Amino acid sequence: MNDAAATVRTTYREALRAALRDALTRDERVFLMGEDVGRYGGTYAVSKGLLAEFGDERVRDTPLSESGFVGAGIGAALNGMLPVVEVMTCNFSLLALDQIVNNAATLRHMSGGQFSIPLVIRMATGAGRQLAAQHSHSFEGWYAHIPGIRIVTPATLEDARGMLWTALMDPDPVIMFENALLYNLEGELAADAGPVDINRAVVRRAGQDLTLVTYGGSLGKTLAAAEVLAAQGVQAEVIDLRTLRPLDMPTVLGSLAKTHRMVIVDEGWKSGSLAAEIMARVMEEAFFDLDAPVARVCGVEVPIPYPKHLEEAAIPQVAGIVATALRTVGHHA
Amino acid sequence: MNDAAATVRTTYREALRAALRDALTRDERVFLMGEDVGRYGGTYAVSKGLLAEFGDERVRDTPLSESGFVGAGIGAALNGMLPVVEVMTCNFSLLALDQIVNNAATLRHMSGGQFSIPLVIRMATGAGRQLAAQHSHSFEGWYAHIPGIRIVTPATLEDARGMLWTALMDPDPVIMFENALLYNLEGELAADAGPVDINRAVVRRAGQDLTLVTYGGSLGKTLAAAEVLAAQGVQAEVIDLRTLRPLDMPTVLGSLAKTHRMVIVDEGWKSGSLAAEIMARVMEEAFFDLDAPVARVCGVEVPIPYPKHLEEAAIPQVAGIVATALRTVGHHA
Amino acid sequence: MTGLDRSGLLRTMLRIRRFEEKCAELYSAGKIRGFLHLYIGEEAVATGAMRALQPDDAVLATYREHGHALARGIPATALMAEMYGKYEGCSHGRGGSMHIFDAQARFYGGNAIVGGGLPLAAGFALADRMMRRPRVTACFFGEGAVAEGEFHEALNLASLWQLPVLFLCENNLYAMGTALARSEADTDLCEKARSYKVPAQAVDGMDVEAVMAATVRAAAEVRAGGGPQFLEFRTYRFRAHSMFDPELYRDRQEVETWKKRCPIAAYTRQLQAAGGSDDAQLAAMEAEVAAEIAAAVAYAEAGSWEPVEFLARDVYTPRPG
Amino acid sequence: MTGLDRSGLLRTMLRIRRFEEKCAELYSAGKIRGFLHLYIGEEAVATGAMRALQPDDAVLATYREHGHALARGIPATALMAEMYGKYEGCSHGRGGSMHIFDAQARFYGGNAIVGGGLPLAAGFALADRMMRRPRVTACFFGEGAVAEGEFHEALNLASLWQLPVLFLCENNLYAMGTALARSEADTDLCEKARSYKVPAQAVDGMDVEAVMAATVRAAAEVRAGGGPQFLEFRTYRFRAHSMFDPELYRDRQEVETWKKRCPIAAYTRQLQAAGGSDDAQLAAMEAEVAAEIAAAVAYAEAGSWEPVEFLARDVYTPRPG
Ligand SMILES: Cc1ncc(C[n+]2csc(CCOP(=O)(O)OP(=O)(O)O)c2C)c(N)n1
Ligand SMILES: Cc1ncc(C[n+]2csc(CCOP(=O)(O)OP(=O)(O)O)c2C)c(N)n1
Ligand SMILES: [Mg+2]
Ligand SMILES: [Mg+2]
Repeated sequence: MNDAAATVRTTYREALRAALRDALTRDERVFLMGEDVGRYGGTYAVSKGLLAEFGDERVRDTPLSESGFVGAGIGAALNGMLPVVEVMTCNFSLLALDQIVNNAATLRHMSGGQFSIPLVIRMATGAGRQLAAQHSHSFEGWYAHIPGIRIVTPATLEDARGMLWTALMDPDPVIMFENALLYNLEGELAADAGPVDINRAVVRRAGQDLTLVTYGGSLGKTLAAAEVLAAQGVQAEVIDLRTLRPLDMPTVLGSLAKTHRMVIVDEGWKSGSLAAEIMARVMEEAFFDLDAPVARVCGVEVPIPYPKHLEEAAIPQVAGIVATALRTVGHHA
Repeated sequence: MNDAAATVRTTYREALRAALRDALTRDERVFLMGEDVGRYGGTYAVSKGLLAEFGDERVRDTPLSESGFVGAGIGAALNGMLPVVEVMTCNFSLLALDQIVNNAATLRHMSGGQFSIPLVIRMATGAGRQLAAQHSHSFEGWYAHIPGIRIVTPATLEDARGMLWTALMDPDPVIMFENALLYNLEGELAADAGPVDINRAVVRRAGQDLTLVTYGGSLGKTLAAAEVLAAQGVQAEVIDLRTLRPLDMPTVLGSLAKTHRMVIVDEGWKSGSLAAEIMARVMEEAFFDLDAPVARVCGVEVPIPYPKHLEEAAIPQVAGIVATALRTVGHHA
Repeated sequence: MTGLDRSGLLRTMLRIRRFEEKCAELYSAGKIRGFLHLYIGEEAVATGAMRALQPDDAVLATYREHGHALARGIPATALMAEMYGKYEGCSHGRGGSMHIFDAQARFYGGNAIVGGGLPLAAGFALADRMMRRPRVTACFFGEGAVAEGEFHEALNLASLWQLPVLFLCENNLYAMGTALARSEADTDLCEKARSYKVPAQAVDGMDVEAVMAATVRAAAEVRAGGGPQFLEFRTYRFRAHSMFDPELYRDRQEVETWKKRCPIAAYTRQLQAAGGSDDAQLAAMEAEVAAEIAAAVAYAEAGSWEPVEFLARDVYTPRPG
Repeated sequence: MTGLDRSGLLRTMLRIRRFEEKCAELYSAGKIRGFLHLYIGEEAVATGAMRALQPDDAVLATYREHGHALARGIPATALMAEMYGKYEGCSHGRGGSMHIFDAQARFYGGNAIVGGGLPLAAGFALADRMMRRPRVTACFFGEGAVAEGEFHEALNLASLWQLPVLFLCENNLYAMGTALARSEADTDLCEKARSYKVPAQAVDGMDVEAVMAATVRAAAEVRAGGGPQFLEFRTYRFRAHSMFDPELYRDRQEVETWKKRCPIAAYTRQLQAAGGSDDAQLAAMEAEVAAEIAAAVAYAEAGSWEPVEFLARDVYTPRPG
């Protein structure tokens, strides 16, 4: 009975939990560690129930010590484990950045290639829940500047279910950014869903008039914008980057070679954004493919404010994506 | 006797020290705080002698607690002081990043504009002294992603002498990145040199064939490359950005409007570099001015290695700048 | 404690309690959004401690700071408007529940990074010390923050430099779902402070007069130039950590036991027993507080939304020219 | 301590001393570049402490780690090649003086971030504990690191989870130019460890046998599952912090007084007095050590430079396919 069409209804949160359960079951070297992952059930309830299932050695509540327990994750990975470290939100991860940059990302190269650090760090990212300036930022694009780590951003149920194991099998540190608005995303997932490739970007919608490049929490909005555009006769191709470091430029440029126009949607602050990097790569590698300048729809450069209307205005929305896309297809070089 | 030509021979280090002395003298709210700024005389000897001159209240050695004393600087600025906080190198500043991003950069906006934080943080940056992977990185471009702070990068004696006071008079947090290779830079400085504007980029060399954009430790190499290019008949205009956030795009684009070609030289790692941001801005604001794609010469994406030949290979050098510039002027759109 | 304003203490605790009960209601109604951390059960701490402070002292608190804001004198109107995110809020609505600021009250947050206020507090005190101002900086934080490196760095700095900081630890036994014993190898928090040579005292945080007495004493020592002091207030939050918390990590029984020690009920009984207040007075106080809260809600409801065009204001300070 | 290999202890200290004296020379000659932090004066600590470890224990150290590397058994040849930045170095030359690594010796740095190795050490020990391996993780750090938040977080984690870490604090009284009393409100470092319930002992770091005895005892307790231990070794660096340090912050007199307690001279006298070694034996040892160092220099000189095309290797682990 290999029914490829058999699916189950699930959520992004449950898919992440299934991935954690799967990893904890598959390999005794795997353990989950972080603030309130155990008794509380995880701030975003991702790990709910896992403590009861796997015990408090392997589902390990930590003190509030981001630098301490992230560093301990690095040490444990160096010493043979496959740790999954949860940092509640990427905002708090700044407290652990020294360990991430100066140790996790650096030890392998600096030691002449003697060590691998098969560590996965998971963190929530993004705005949209009115949590204001110290809980809402999007640092995944910023982290993508650092050599020695890999950045993944699951945006679908498949990726929420499948990226963790692949990331754990990756010999180097992988940081997984989970957009907090996605946790409640609901849909159908193949009953036999399992690990997925994390090397390639994926075309989530085909089109020939322009390429919309995005990832993570903005994928849904970008797909919605593509529908609005379609109603106006513009067929957008939507690319989900999935991995922000290293970037899969062949997929991005392949689409551009077809559409000649591109808009990038990125919740991070505009200056120095991941969107800027993609624009730079296009400039370097595909300048003569362009029929119009690449445009970007990014986060406004402000700490995210609390009120709904200001928060919405601070990050990419469907209307802004559509307007920018229309301006871009209106251009003729 | 207002002799505008009167100059003194000095170094970048001495110019910084003169600026500190000047600030400490001018305003009793100014104080200098950091690891070994006092008795040791500063890791890079910038503050040598100031302890004897101003006493240990105002030239304050701190324990090794980057997050603690940077946070204390923020608090002191909120409470009426004008602190100058020295973090030995930007590599160590990652330990204080939570305080910088979540407090210094954020408190004003998040409180509805009730507070200003007139804090200056100084840090050494850059490679070139064979200090290897945990002491050699260039994070100024990366910091420039953060709204709420200003980033300045003195590259000349005038700026070393003049930026500090202007930065202290700025009501918001300013981070000053001092490229460690510049400390010994020697030259003539106007005897009456004082505060300088920090709002504008400056054309350090005029030319019409292409624009070279750079800042900080790469300015000297870029000017040297311009000389090599001139010998080959290519007149490069060299722009020193001086302030990385906010960017003075009018000056950059003004030059591009004349030369139509641009190369950016930036010691930071290439992906997600400041160079990428400038390329994105050019794409957005001056795409049709370009006769060739903007190119960049950046740091190779590796932790900086110890041996001289590898370290040199890891960061921009004159030959690479020249080669990229020649490729860029060879291009015709 | 002669001349002690007992009814004032009771009133402040009651204002906090009723304000937050209303907030919980408004949260269910969707008027308040984001995270809402209630202080219910812990009112004696902010109420008693704040009495030791002068107007030009500075206060730093956490994301669980409505009580501190009210006790410090931020009007319930501006506070409630902030909870709504209205422009008339004390942070112009930008901060919300976790980011209460008020320059006039010298109330500097409202910090949602656990431990994030501790280094700031050392800096506030450093400024006062350098300027020879006899001021105190009061820094409130939960026992969970003690595990953060920032706690250690701030206590060491403050003690090393003899800075006028009052470290006020609200030990409510849990950091979200993590019991103190699961977060600290040594659960004696005063010992930890003493390892930085900071004088430390544990205080019954359910007894408003005990809180006040200890804080008055400690603040006087700090103000006199004796360096920092550490107080641990043993208290308990009666409600969930935030509105999302299913409270899987503690027994209902434990909660019920602590609720019997409700600081407001206890203090009311105490005042009644001492003949200091009768039922009519209490009813009048309840009515006044209810009116204040109702006015605050009305003020918030009537408030405006910050124009979206203002979004990028105040990232930087406007400068002349 | 019957069967104690006294001459081995002396030899290791001597190897470290002569190796570093040669490094200082090579630094002046421009063969070694960057920062060079000498351990001269502190040899008894690494020498004595390392004797308590087994081959499958892990060692983490700082940027002042040549002594630890030699005592742990990294060959002088590979170490000297690393000092030169040659491909034959133990980190293929990429790390240099501050970043000595050797997977086979289970020597994990060589960390140039003060305090940066402390959380790693907790993680190493966590892995061993979870895997029920009776191993010890030895983490060396200077007294300056005690002020960093990471110290606090790592000690708390290790104690809370009863992890098999040996915290080995090298108290040489200065962190660059900052004397301990200017960096710690409480200069009793053992007290600080005890505030995390970590058993702590101060040891004369100039006495190699005392260091060894204390570490053997502590390591045995750690290995037996007793949780972490903290040892403070009181020692002194005879040389400047690094080759750039003008030493403005301490008296020559103080340095001279400590030099009289040179661990190598003292131990030599002790062995001679006990009749354990005579002049001829000592001369032979010196000659052997000199030969070893000369061979190391020759090896480094003969070494090659990593091809520049390899620059971007090892940022990521090569993967199949
Ligand atoms: C640095 C950081 N880590 C984690 C969090 C998430 N978080 C918010 S409140 C909290 C518990 C704090 O407990 P405690 O300090 O005891 O204060 P309480 O909530 O009990 O008043 C946690 C873990 C945070 N806000 N900041
Ligand atoms: C996080 C960090 N801050 C500052 C420095 C600069 N620095 C290098 S060594 C040192 C002194 C450390 O002193 P200690 O821990 O006592 O070790 P010692 O050098 O005495 O062996 C300092 C401040 C650094 N490397 N890392
Ligand atoms: Mg608590
Ligand atoms: Mg020391």
